[in-house]
Amino acid sequence: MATQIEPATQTDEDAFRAEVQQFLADNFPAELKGQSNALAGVDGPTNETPAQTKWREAVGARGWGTPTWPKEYGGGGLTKAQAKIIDQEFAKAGAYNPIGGMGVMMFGPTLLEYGNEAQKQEHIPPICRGEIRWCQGYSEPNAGSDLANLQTFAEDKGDHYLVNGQKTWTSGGQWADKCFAIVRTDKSDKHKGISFMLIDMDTPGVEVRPITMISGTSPFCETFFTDVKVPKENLVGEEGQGWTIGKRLLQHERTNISGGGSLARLMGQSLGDIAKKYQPTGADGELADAVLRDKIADFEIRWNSFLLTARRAMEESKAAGGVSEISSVLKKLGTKLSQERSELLIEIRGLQGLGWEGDGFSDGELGAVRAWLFGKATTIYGGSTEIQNNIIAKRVLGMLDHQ
Amino acid sequence: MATQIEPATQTDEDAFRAEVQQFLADNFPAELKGQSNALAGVDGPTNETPAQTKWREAVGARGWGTPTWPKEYGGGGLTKAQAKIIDQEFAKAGAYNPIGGMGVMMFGPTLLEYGNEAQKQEHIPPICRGEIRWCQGYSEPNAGSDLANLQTFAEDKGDHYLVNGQKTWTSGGQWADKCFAIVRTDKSDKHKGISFMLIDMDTPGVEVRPITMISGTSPFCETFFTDVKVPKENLVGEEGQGWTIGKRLLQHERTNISGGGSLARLMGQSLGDIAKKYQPTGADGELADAVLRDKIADFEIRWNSFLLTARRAMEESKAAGGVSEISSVLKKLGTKLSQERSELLIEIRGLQGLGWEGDGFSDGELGAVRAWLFGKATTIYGGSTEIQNNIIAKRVLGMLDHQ
Amino acid sequence: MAVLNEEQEMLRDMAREWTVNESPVTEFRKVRASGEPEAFNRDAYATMAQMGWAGVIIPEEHGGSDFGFLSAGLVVEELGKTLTASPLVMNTVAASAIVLGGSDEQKARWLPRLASGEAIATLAVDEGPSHDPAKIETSVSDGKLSGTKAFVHEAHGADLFVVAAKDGLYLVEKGDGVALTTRKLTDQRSHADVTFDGAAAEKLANGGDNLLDDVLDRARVLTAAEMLGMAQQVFDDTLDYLKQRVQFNQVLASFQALQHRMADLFADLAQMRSAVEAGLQAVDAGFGVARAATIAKAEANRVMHTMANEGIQLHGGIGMTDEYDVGFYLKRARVLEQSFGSSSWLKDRFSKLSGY
Amino acid sequence: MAVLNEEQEMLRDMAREWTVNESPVTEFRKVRASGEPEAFNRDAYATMAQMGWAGVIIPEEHGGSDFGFLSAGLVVEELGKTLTASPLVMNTVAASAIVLGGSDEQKARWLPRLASGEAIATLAVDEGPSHDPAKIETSVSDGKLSGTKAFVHEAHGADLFVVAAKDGLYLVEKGDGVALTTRKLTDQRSHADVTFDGAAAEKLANGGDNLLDDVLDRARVLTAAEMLGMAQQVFDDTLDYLKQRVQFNQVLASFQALQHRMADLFADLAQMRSAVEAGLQAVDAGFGVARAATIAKAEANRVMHTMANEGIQLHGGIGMTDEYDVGFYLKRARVLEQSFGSSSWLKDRFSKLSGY
Repeated sequence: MATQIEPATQTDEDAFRAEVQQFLADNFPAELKGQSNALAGVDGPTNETPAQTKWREAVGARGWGTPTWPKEYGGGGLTKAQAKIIDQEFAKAGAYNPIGGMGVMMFGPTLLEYGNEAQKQEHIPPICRGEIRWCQGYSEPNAGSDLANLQTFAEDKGDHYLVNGQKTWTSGGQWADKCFAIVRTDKSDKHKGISFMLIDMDTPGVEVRPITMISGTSPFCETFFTDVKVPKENLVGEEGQGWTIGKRLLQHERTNISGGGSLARLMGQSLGDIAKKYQPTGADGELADAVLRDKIADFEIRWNSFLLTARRAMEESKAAGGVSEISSVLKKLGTKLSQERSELLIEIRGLQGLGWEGDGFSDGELGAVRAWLFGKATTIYGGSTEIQNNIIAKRVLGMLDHQ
Repeated sequence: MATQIEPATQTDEDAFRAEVQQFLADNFPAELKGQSNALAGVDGPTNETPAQTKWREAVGARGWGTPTWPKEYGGGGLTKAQAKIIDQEFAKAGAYNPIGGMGVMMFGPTLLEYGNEAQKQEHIPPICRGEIRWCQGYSEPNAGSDLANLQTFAEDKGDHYLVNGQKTWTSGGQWADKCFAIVRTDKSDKHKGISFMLIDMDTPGVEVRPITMISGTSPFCETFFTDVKVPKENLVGEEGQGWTIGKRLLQHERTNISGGGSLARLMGQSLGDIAKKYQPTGADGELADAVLRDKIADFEIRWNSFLLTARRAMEESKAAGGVSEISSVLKKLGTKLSQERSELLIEIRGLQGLGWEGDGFSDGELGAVRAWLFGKATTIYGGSTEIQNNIIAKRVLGMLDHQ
Repeated sequence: MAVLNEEQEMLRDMAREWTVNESPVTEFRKVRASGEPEAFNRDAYATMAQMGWAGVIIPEEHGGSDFGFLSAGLVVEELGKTLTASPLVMNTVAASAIVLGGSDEQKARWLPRLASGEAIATLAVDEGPSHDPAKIETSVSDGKLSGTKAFVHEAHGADLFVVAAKDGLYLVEKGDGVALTTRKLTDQRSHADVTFDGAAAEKLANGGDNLLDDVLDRARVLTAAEMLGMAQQVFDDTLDYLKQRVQFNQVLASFQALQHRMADLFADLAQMRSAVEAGLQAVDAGFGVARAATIAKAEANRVMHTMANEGIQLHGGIGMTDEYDVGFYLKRARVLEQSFGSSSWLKDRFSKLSGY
Repeated sequence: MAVLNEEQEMLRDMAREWTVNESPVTEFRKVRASGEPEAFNRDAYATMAQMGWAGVIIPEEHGGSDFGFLSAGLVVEELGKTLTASPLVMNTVAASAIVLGGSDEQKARWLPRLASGEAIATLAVDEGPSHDPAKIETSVSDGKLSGTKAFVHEAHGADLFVVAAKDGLYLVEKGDGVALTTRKLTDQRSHADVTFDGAAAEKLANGGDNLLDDVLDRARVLTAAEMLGMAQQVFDDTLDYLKQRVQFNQVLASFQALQHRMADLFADLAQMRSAVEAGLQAVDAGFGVARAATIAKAEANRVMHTMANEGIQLHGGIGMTDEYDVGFYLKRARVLEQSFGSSSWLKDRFSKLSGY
């Protein structure tokens, strides 16, 4: 029986941990310690240094940036327990995961589920190696929360589709190599007329125009398609299955936005500790402003119970299998709490917490301001809070439609 | 020209003030100082003491309980400025206005506007003398916020109507002499089939059953009408005009619930002063619990700006004439704030603020608990907050219906 | 819902079945109508004890099942749903004090009787109307305890009081030197000011310096569990009502403004459940108890407060009547909110525990 | 809207016409694009002064119209609606300090120039990033003032600083001993840390012990008036947007959940307007100023905070773009919220004024 067990699980935990440590010692450039790189997020271009390239290639070659994805497509083929060990050891060494972006967070898992063999062979390995950047072609000027209203049309031309229309909020569109998009292939049915397809961003007729946000950054684009030829083999699933596939992908997005991706990053930073750097403290080291202290505790308690809720959802969905129905609740709560946190930071710092630029502000202070402003989007994109409320009321609570 | 001026305004303010003072000296029994009596509210029976009777009759004879109502129907025929003087002088003397109840607050003003001469002659004087108690026959088990859905039917029998049906939330129904009711006279039109009529509570076929509330009190009844004969002359306005008249009356109700009636009573009592009796104070007499102090200030600031809003609405509506469109805003804000105040009182008093009965609690503490519980109704009756929100959105802001 | 083991699932199912069938809110109405100050049904409590619920956190050697606090919380949550009036929560908390701090003799003497329901115990800490364990004046000299405890829960039915004095926790039996003054609160349950006037007292000498805090944390998580059941029930009842009640020719559940409020409440309830279950689990794990219990009770206070108010408002007029149950939840909710830590007290403690 | 007299109505109408036609938000965009640290259009300010707006609270004998603060607030509200960048608020506040506390010579020297727009003044009080007039270290000896003031509004354009020192308010002209360090905030307006190093200072010797408080209260009500205009505009723009934007085949305005949120905002805005107008009127009446100004700014903070957030949220994605105006209101709102009293500071003051 033992020979039936997957190779990865033959190594016991300690041995695997040692393997990871050795890998880090061999491959992680010391100069990158404590850094991260932009491919993991959606904003900013990647101008890799040689060390960064080396590190990305090393991790990509092992598939360890996507540790639980199948080995046959370039993933790590590892168990969740092993993936956790990689996380832990990378964190200890101050090493970042250089393989990220929308390909890893959203598109990859969806393609693994719905793509055909040829598509998986073609698209998954470059994601695992961090060579390709994907962007999302969902929203349109008149199809935001109401995605089913999308108008971008893909006309059947025999061996290819001819795509015309406009997308907006294309994350990182100006830096992306490829775009996963939902488009209309049939104008007669709102939902069943939608298909999911993959579009090369350098195809003639694709144009992007970055959008400046209130935070001053431009992580999104408007994307225009004019007679763009998309080969038939770039259709994922069947024609008309785009709504189903597209929604599935959104569940992955929601889980990420709600904090799945950023929980670990935020957990360590207590607002109370930050406040103590800006505000006077009393004899026992407590914040002298009792009202502010109460507000911070109020927030931190709710934040903790949100983290507990995220953990509980994970445990329950593990038991039940698949993405939890509670993802709407987590998205709604997590984004609201993150926004509250940003507002509290301003209250703690006063005008020092509202700096736009200049030497008078630390990088952390300026970053917090940009994050405060950009964070206003988290309750809008990935299904606005209003949409999540509709989903909770109708699908989870069984309240009828208001029509 | 001077001879054309109304008698009341011939007296200048000081003279009138002196007249009121003299009246008080002559008529107000010292033993009633600081008391009030139940007819002014909607809850509880009136078992008048001889002194209370004497005082009611004295005020009623002058029409000073309804000072601005026309003299010909038993009102005071006074100006608003004079009415204010009465208020002030009564308050100074610790004297209550013994003329109150739903007749004064809601029914009287409406009848003065829509009633015919005979109806006004019959019904207004007893209200001015505080002799008759009115109750409201509006809500039904299936017509609460959706009043137009009412089913109580008044069948035309020539010289009278035959009324059958059930009303609920009849305020003080068990103590009332008469009821102003909206009933259906035409089943074919939801709104135009409604009429406004007056029903004697001692007519055969009228039965009341008090409803016990969560506060332990029973200020409301279910009222059952079984083949109740109502003379035709008790119809107010035209048949089918009941919706218009009934809504008008609700505007008076709303203004009263929102605080028009109780503003003066509440204004003097600062939560901060109450808190200082229950909570430790610091060196400067300030509340030692800075968080509670902040909460109280937060409430008191919003309460003050509500009072300012009520005053502004009055000034503006005086300029514009008639009941202000902002009455929905005042109702919504005033009721919410009163509820918040009750909750804050509990927080200030701890378990001492949650007493149900017993010597361990002062009358003030017990009264506050009952008021807290009963006060939950203020955002439900008189048009719930949800209904007010609909009114504001649709009528004031011009947002379309969701159908 | 936390992932449960088989024993826990059985226990919860049994509790659910019993409360729904044998102890619906009509049973609480009977208790209220009886007007007895102890305010619970002795027969029902005997049955509960027979089912083992009084001994869930008591070691097997002393007649309990030692299932732990998560298990006790499951039972208490179900009792909370139907507002079952019983001294179970307080008895469990008082028993935990003996488990943590009692001598072998004290354990042997009391725990079997508390587990079997033969005797009932409660906890007496606060001396004013707001929770404040730092302000205790009660003192003991020569084995005689004197002081007055305010608003002691389940005082009337108690045979044994676990009493906080300046220098620790003491066991005091009812009887000489123990006098009760009933304090009837909105929840119509048993509360009394208890005056100890030189009452015979035995110290709980083990359990260390943090014994009082440890016991209070157990009171917090179990109270939070009761509130969780109450909040869940108010939510479920309200949702049912909205799905049935028709206004303007539509069921209320179809109005988007109400849908979004229910979505808010649902999210709040999810947070409350996570916090409460984590509090109970922390007690069982013996790790991070103070912090987890503080979060549990704070979230219970916050969510139950809103849930009770929204429950009334969304029920409309009928929710205001004594005939409907929702008002009872409101009236119990505020009493529990003020017990063993108001929100403001809990936030102060959380700040201290977090070092700011 | 308060009941206005004819002069006030004319003033408001004129301000409304000018801002809508001559100073829409595109004008603020130009100011921002220019990158000048003083961050306002000198020509526009000259026009405003010509229209008499810089002298609304200045006595007629010194070149003003003496219309009072309610009138000044009407103008400032209109300027707030279109985010018109100008030193008008700060100049008015600084002028009020001279009106209240200046000698005849000081008045004669400065007020006509401030009223005509020939010179610009501002107020420098706080020495840290949060408003706290009780913490002033700046001191004067031998007519030389030294100290550093933080985040002084409209510092770059100011010819004259009204500076709070330990023992009172002083006039300091720009020039020797006055150095600015630009502090660029989210609102892209003029803010600077101003260091006074032995700068020549003249005391405002009249006005009594409460001069600083009196002047700050004027800053509070005028800032609140600016916020009122901003909140009104965000509300109006959001309502317009909801009435136009179609989703799920319906205009957004038809969704009940959004209708109820707009009803909440409308009620909030009504409260804010009442509080702000009462604050301005109290200054004119000279009665209950401290209390009314505290309420005005506290309500302005509260409502503007929510209005800005809801404005963005209800605009959806486009509200997040620099191309739309609503983000500018958010970025200005927080700066004003933190200036001349955060909500927490104002509530503390209100408690003190109320004796608890």
